[in-house]
Amino acid sequence: MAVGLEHFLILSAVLFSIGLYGALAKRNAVVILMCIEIMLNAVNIAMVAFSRYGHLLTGQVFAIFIMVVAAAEVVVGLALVIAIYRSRETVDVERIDLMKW
Amino acid sequence: METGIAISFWILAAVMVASALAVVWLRDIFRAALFLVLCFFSVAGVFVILGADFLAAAQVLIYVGAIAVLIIFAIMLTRETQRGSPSGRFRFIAFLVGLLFLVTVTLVVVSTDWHAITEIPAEPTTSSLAQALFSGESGFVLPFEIAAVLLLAAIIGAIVLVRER
Amino acid sequence: MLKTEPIMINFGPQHPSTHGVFRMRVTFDGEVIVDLEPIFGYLHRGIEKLCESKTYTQIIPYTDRLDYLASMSNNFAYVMAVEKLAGIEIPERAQYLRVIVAELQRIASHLIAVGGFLNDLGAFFTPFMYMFREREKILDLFEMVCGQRLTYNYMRIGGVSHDIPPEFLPALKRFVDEMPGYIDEYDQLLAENEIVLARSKGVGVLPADLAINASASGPVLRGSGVRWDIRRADPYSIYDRFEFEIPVGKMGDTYDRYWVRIQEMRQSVRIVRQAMAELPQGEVRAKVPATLRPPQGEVYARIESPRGELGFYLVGDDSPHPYRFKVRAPSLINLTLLRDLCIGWKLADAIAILGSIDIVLAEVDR
Amino acid sequence: MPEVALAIFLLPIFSFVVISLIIRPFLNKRPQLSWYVTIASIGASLILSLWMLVEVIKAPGHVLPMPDYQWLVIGDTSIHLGVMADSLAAVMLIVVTVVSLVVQIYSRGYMHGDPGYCRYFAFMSLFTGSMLGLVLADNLLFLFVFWELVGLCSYLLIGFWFHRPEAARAATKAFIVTRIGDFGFLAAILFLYAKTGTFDIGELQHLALVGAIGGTALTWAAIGIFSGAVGKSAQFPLHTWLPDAMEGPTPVSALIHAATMVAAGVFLVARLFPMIASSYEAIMTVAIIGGFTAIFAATMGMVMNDFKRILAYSTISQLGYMMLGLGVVGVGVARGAVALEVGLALGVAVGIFHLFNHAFFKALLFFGAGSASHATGTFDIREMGGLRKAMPWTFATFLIGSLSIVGIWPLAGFWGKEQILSQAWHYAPILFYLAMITVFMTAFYMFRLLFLAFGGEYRGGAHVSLRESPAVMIVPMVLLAILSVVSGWLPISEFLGGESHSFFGALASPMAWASLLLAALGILLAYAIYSKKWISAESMRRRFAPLYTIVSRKYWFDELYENVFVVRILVDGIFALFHWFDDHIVDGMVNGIAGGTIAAGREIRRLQTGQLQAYGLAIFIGILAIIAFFMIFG
Amino acid sequence: MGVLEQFQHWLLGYWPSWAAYLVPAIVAFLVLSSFILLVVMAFIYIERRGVGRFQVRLGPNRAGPLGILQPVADAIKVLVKEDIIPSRGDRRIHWLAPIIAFMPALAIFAVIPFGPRAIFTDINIGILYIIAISSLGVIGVFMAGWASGNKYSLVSALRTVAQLISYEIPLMLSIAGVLIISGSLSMVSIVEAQSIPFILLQPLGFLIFFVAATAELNRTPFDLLEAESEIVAGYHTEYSGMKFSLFYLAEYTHAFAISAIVATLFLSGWKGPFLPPALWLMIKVFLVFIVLFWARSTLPRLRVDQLMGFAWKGLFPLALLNLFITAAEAIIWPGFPWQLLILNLLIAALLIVLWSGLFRVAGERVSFHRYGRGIAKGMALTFRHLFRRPITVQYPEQRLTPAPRFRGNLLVWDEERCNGCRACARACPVSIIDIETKKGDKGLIVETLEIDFGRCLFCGLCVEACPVAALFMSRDYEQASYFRESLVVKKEQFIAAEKRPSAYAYPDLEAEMPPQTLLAPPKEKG
Repeated sequence: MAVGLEHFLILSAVLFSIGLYGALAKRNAVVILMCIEIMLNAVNIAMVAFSRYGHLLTGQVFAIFIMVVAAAEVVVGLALVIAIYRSRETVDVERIDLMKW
Repeated sequence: METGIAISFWILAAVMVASALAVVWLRDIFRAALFLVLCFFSVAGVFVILGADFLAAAQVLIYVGAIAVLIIFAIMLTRETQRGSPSGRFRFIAFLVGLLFLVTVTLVVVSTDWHAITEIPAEPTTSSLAQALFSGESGFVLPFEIAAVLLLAAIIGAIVLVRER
Repeated sequence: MLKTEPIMINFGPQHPSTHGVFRMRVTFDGEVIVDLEPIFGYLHRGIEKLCESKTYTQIIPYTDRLDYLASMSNNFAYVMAVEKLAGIEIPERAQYLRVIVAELQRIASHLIAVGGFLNDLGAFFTPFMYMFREREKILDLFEMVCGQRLTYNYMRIGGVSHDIPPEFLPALKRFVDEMPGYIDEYDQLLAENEIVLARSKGVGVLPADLAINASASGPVLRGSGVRWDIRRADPYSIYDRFEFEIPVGKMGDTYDRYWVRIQEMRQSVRIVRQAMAELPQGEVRAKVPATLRPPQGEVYARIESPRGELGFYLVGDDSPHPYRFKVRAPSLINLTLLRDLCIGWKLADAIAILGSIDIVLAEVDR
Repeated sequence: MPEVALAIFLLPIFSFVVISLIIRPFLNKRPQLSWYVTIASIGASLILSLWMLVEVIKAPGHVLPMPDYQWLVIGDTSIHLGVMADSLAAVMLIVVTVVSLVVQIYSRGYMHGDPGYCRYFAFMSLFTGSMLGLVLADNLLFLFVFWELVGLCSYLLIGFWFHRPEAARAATKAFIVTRIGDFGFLAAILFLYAKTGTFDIGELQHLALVGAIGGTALTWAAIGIFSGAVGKSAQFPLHTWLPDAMEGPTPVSALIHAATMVAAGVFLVARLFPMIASSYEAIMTVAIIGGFTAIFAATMGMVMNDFKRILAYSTISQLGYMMLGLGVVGVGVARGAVALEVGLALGVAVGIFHLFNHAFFKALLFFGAGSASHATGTFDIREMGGLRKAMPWTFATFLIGSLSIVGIWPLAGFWGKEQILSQAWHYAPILFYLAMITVFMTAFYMFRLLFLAFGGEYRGGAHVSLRESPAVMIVPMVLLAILSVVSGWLPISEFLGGESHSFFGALASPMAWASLLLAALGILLAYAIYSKKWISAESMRRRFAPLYTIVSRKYWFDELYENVFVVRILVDGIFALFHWFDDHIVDGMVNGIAGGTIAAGREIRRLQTGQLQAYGLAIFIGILAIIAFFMIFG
Repeated sequence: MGVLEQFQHWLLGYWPSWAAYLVPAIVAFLVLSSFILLVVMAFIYIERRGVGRFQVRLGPNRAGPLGILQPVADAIKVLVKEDIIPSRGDRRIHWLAPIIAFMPALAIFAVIPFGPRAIFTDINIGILYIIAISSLGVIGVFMAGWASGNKYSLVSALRTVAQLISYEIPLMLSIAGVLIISGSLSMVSIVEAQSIPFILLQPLGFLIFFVAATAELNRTPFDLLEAESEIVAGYHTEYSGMKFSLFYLAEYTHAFAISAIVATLFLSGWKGPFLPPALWLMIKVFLVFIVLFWARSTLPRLRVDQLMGFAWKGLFPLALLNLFITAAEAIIWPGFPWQLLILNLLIAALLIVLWSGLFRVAGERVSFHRYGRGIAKGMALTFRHLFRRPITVQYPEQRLTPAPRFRGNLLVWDEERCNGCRACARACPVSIIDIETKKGDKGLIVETLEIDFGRCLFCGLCVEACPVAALFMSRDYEQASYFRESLVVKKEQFIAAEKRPSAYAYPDLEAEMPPQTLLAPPKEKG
C-alpha cells in the first residue's frame, strides 16, 4: 500500500528508540557516540519526511543544520573520548565518573 | 512508480533497522562501525525516496565520508583492551524507556491526522534549497553563518583537546 | 598519562632499500627515530685470513671482491702496497693505464651510488636507469680491457695484466666527450627538483668536526666541507701530474654528498681526458719473479677509492704468502656515522641518509 | 543691667578658660597666677552680685526685667535664654560668691605645693561660674545645662587626686547617682516641653498655676523635677554618694558639698515652688522625704568616726530640714490653708533663709576639719584629741560653728530652724516631732565630734608636732565665724517674702524653748559620754548593739545599691537575660540556618552519581512522564 | 534525456513498469563495466610500456604482439595465485574490503557523460554524487588495514586515510571553482557550459585538482602507500590472489575515473571539432593518464609529514583563494568573457609564486621558491627520453657479442698441448683444478682433469700461468645447471665441449675474434 507520512515517522521513532537504548545501555563511549548519531539521523528522517509531505523546504534546511550540529558534536565528543583515553586509559563510561560528590 | 517506492522503502527500512540493531547489539566495535555506515547509507536511500536528492548526497558525504571515518579513527586510537562494547548497568531500564518511548510516539503519530499532501514534489531540490538558504529576507543566512562559526569552534576545541602537550 | 613506548622495527637483511645484506634495528618514538643500531657481518667471508695462505698474485682476484662496485681501485691499492713492500718500479704506461681505469671505475661507482640514492628517495628507477646506461658504457670499456664487467683482476704486481686493445681509445674518447653532457642531464633532472631538495636538503647533517673525529673519508667527508682527497693530500702513483679540483659541500647534508659525487664524476672525466692525451707507449708490466718473496716488513698503501680512503696493510716475511693482509675499508668507517646522522629524523630520511653514505657490504664485512 | 547679670556668671568661666588654655599649658612654672585670676574673677562677681542685690531691692516686687537672647533655632521651634533677676537669685548669688571667695582664699594655703594647683583653681572657677549660671537661668534647658556642668565639676573635684583609687571610685559613684536623679529631671523638662511647648520658667509657672497642665501630668513633672533635686542634694534614696565624696580636698567639700552645689536642689525646688506646690502629692513627697532624710542622716552622723563624714551626714540632715521647710509650707498652700500668693513666697523664704545661714557655718565647720587634718595628718577623730590647746583659733571658730548648727539662740542656725519648725508644727505635726528628735541628735553628734576632736589628750602618733594652721587659713575661718553669727540677723526672710520676726520675739514662742531644751540635752549627753566619760561609749554601744550595728553599716544602703541593684538585678538579671537572648535567639537563628543547609547538602549530593547515563535516563523518564501527562489530560 | 531513459520509456509500453526500469539498467551497467574493464586493461599496458620508454628500456613485449596481452597475463597469474587469508585478522571484513574499495571507482562512471546523451543517468547533483562516492574509498582502506591484523598494515592504512582525507578538501574546493562558472551540478550541463575549456578559465583550479587527484590515487609524489622504502606494501600486504587484483584494478579504475572527471570538468568533455564525442573524451582521458604516469616516472616521493604539510599549508589555502577569486569574477563579469583567461593565468602564476615563497624546508627556502621549475625541467628531460632508442635488447633472440678478451665461465682445454705441468693448478687462487698424470712415453699424460666450476673465480690466472697455451677462457656466459655436482667438469667433457676460446692472455688471437657490440660504438671518424 502507498507509503504515507506515518510510515516515515514510525520508522524514525523506531530508529530513535534503538539509538536511545544504545546510548543509555552501552558502556563504551565511542559506541554511545555512534548511537547518538543514529538518534540524530532518525530526527533527520522525520524532518525530511515532514518537508516532503508538507511541501515546505524548511524541513530539509533543518536537516542540513542538524547534520552540521551532529558533525560538530561528533568531533568534540571523540576529541573528549580520546583525551580521556589518553589520561585514564579507559573509555568505559562506568569508570569515568569523577564528577561526583 | 508507486509500488517501486513502496518496495524500496520497506527494503531500506528493514536494512536500516537491522543495521541499527547490529550497531547496538554487536560486541566487536569495528563491525558495529561498519553497520553504522550501512545504516547511514540506508538513511541516504530514504532521503532519495523522499525526493531530497541534495540531502542524500550531503548525507553520504558528511556522515559516511567524514563522521564514520572519524568514528573509525577514534576506535583505532582508543583500541579497547577488554572486548568490544559490553552493555552497562542500566540495560533493562534503558530498554524499558526505549520501548515506552516508541509506544508513546507511535500512539501520537497514529492518533493525530497529519493532512499530508501525498503527490510527489517534482523539481530537484538543489536550487530551491539554495534559494531557501541564502535568499535575502526569508532565507536562513544568519543560522548558516552561526553554523559556520559553530563548526570552527568545534574544530579548534577538538584540536586543542587532542593536541599532545 | 598513556605512555606510548617506542616501537622497535627491524629493517632486515633482505629489505629492498638496504644496499645488500645489511640490517638496521631502528627504534621509533611515533615517527621520529630514537635509536638506530646497524648490524652487519652477513657477508663476512674471512678474506683477510684466507689471503694469508695465498701467494701475492693469487690475492688479486680476492681484492676484486672486496668492494665489488670499485674493483679496479681495490686492485690498484693492493698492487701498489705489494710494489711498495717489494720495492718494484712499474713502467709509465702502466701508471697511466692504472689511472685511467681507476678514474673510470670512480665514475661507474658514483653512478651506482647516486642512482641508488635517488631510487631510495622514491624516484621509481628512472634516474637509476639513466645512470645504469652510462655505467654500461664504462663496463663495455673494462670488458674490452680486461675481459670481465665486474671482477676485473686487471692489475698485476708491477703493472697491468694486458695492454689496451686498439679499439679501446676511440671508444674511450667518445665516452669522455659525451659524459659531461649526460652529467648535465642528471643535474637538469635532479639538482633543482623541488621534491629531491625537500627530501635531502638539511637532512642528516654531518658536522665537519664529527666527520673528522669519526675518521670518515671520501664524498662523506668532503660533503661536510673538509677538503681532504688522498689524490691531492698524499698523491700516489702519477696523480700529481694531473690538475683537477676537489669538490667540497657546504652544509654536510645528504644533498651536499650527492652534489659532491656528481662534481667528482666531472673531475674524473677531466683526469681521464688528460691521461689519454699523455698516454706514453711502452711496456705495461715490469719483470717480476713468478713467486714473489717480498722482504720482511710491513707496508700500508692507501688510495682514494670512490667511497673514501681505501688502505692495504701488508706484513711480508720473505715468504710468498703475506704474513698479515689487512684492508682499511672506508664503507665500514663511514657506516659508523649512520647512527648519529639518523637520530631525530624519520624513517624515510634514514633510508635516504643510508643511500647518501653509499656503502658496499662486501667491503664492510670483508 | 543685663550685661551685669551675664558678666556675673561669665567672669568665673572666663577665668577657667584663661587658666586652662593659657596658664596651665604655658605658665605652669608659676602656678600662683591661676589663684590670682580666680580670686579676681570671683571677687568681681561678688561686687557685681552685691550691686545687683541693691538693684533688686530697689526694683518693684524685687524683679528686674531682663531681655532674653535667641540661643537655638531648630526647625520652627526657637529656644530663648535669659536671666531671672529676682530676690531668690540675688540671695543665692550672694551666698555662692561669698562662700566661693572665702574657699578660694582658704584653698591657697590648703593646696600649697600640690602639682595639680592650676587644674584645681580652673575647676573651682568653672564650678563657681556654672553655679552662678544655674542660679540666674530663666530657662529650664539653660538651667539644666548649668545643672550638668555643676555635676561635672563635682565629679572632677571629688576625683581631683585621681591617682587614689578611692577618690576615682567616689567621683564616679557621685556622678552616677546624681545622674540617676538628673534623668528624672530631664524627663520632666522634656515632658513639660511636650505638654507646653516652652522651657521658660515664668511661663511654665503661670501655666501650672492656671491649671493648663493636667493634674497627674503636673504631679509627674513635679516629682521628676524633685528627683533631680533629691539626686543633687543627696536626699533619702540617692544620698549614698555624699559621704564618699569626702575623698576630695577639704575646700572642695566645703564649697561644693556644704554650701553651693548640694543647695542647688533646694534652690531648684524653691525656683519652681509654685509649680510643685500646685500638686498636692508632689509637695507632700517633698515634705516627707525632707523630714525623713533629716532624721535618717542624723542617726548615721552619731556613729561615724571620720571627721568629714560626720559633717557630710550633718549636711544631708540640714538639707532635709530645708526640703521639709519648703514641703510643709507647700502642703499648707496645697491644702488651701494659706493664701496662694503669700504661701508661695513664704515657703521659698523659709527654705532659702535656712540655706543662706547653713552655707556659712557648714563651710566654717569644713574649714575646721581641714585645718585639724592639716595639723594631725588624719581625719579619724579617734586619733585626735586635745587640739584645743594646740589650735586655739581653730577650736574657737569650730565651737561657734557647732553652736550655730545646733541652733543656739542668737546664732544664725536658730533663726532658720525655728521658722521651719513653726511651719512644720502648723501643717505636718508628725514631721514636726521627727524634726524635734533630729534637733536633739544634731546637737549630740556635733558636740561628740567637738569633744572627741578638741577635748581630752592627743591620741595620735607621737611624732606629729601640732601647730596652728597658717594665717591664710585662719583668716577665712574667722570671717566665716562672724558671718555665721551675723547672717541670721539679716532681713533675708522679709526680702524673700516671708514673715519677719523680732530679735527677741522669737524667744517668746514655746517652740523655741522646746528646741533649745532638746539641743542642751544633746550637748549634755555628748559632754557626759565623751568629755567626762560618766557613761562609757562602750556600754552605750553594747546596750543598743543591734541599733548600733544597723546605723554604723549605714543601713546597708551601699551594699543594697552595689550588690543588689548593680550586680544582682542589672548584671545578673537584665544583662544576663540580654546575654542569653543574644546567644540563643539571635546567634541561634544564624547558626541554625547554616547548619540546616549543610545537613540538607549532605543528603542531596548523593543524587549526583557521576554516571552520565544515569542522568540521561532520568531526563528521558521525565520526558515520558510529561508526554503521558498531556496524553491523559488532553 | 540520456539514451538509456529513452530506451526505458520506449520499453515501458511493453513490459511491467518495474521490469522496464530494471532490465535496461542492468544491461547498461554490464555494458559500461565491461567497457571500463577493457579501458583499464589498456591503461595498465600503456603505463608499463610508457614508463619503460621513459626509462630508455623496452617495457613488456613478451606476451602477445608488442606485449599487449601483458595485463591479461597478469590477471591470469593473479587469479591462479593462492588466496591467503590472515588468521589473526577479521575474515569477513578481509573478504569485503576489496569490494568496498573497488565499488566507488566503478560507481563514479554512472554520471560520466561520454556524449551529449550518452550518460548512464543524468542526476542534477552529478558532481556532488561523485564527491560523496569518492569519499567512500576511505572506508575500504580502513577495512583492509584493520582486517589484515598486522601492525604495519594498520599503521599504513591510518596514514593512507589521513592522506586521502587531507587531499579530499582541496579536491572539492577546486571543483567548487568550476561549479561557480558552470552554475549547475549536473555533469552534462557543466560540459555544455565549457565553450572555453575550464582549464584556461581556471588554471589554478585545474592545477590544484590535478595534484589533489594524484594524491587521491596514491601515485607519484604522494605514493606513500607502496613506498618500498617504508612499510612494505602498505595496507594490502596481506592480500594476494583475486583480492589483490581487485585492489590493483580499483586503483586503475579510480585513475580512469579521475582522468574522466578531469576531462569532463576541465577539458570540456566530449566537445571536439569532428571526431565523435565519445572518442574525444577517450583521447582526453588517455592524455590525462599519460601525464599521470609521466609524473610517476620522474618525481621522487614526498615524506609523510611534508605530504601532509603540502596538503594543508599548500593546496588548501590556494584552493580557498581560487574559490574567492572565481566568486569575485562571477560577480564582476558574470558572462566569463575569454579575456578572463589571461587574468586567471596571471593570478595563478602570482599565487603560486607567493604561496610557495612561504614554504621553507630545513635550511634555506629551497623548494618551490623557483615555483616548481625544477620539476618542470625534470619532466621535460624524461619527455625527451621518450624519443631515444631503448638500450635493452630482446635477450634470447638478440645476443651481444662479448669482447674478444671476455673471460667466459668455462675453460677451453687443449688436450694435445697440455703437458700436465700443473702450473695452472698451482696458479689457481681457489685451487679447484686437480690433474692426475701418469708417465707417458714423451712426457706426462693427463689421466684425469677435474675443474670444479662451482667455485671458479674466472680470474684467468690459470690461463696466464699455462706455459704451453693449452688453456683458454671461453667466450660464452650461459653455463647454469640445477645441481652443484654437474658444475664439476671432467676431462672428457672438456674434450667433448665445443671450443670457443676467448683471446684472454693471448693478444694475438684478438684480431680474428668478432668485434664487441658496444653500447656507444666509437664515432667512425676516429
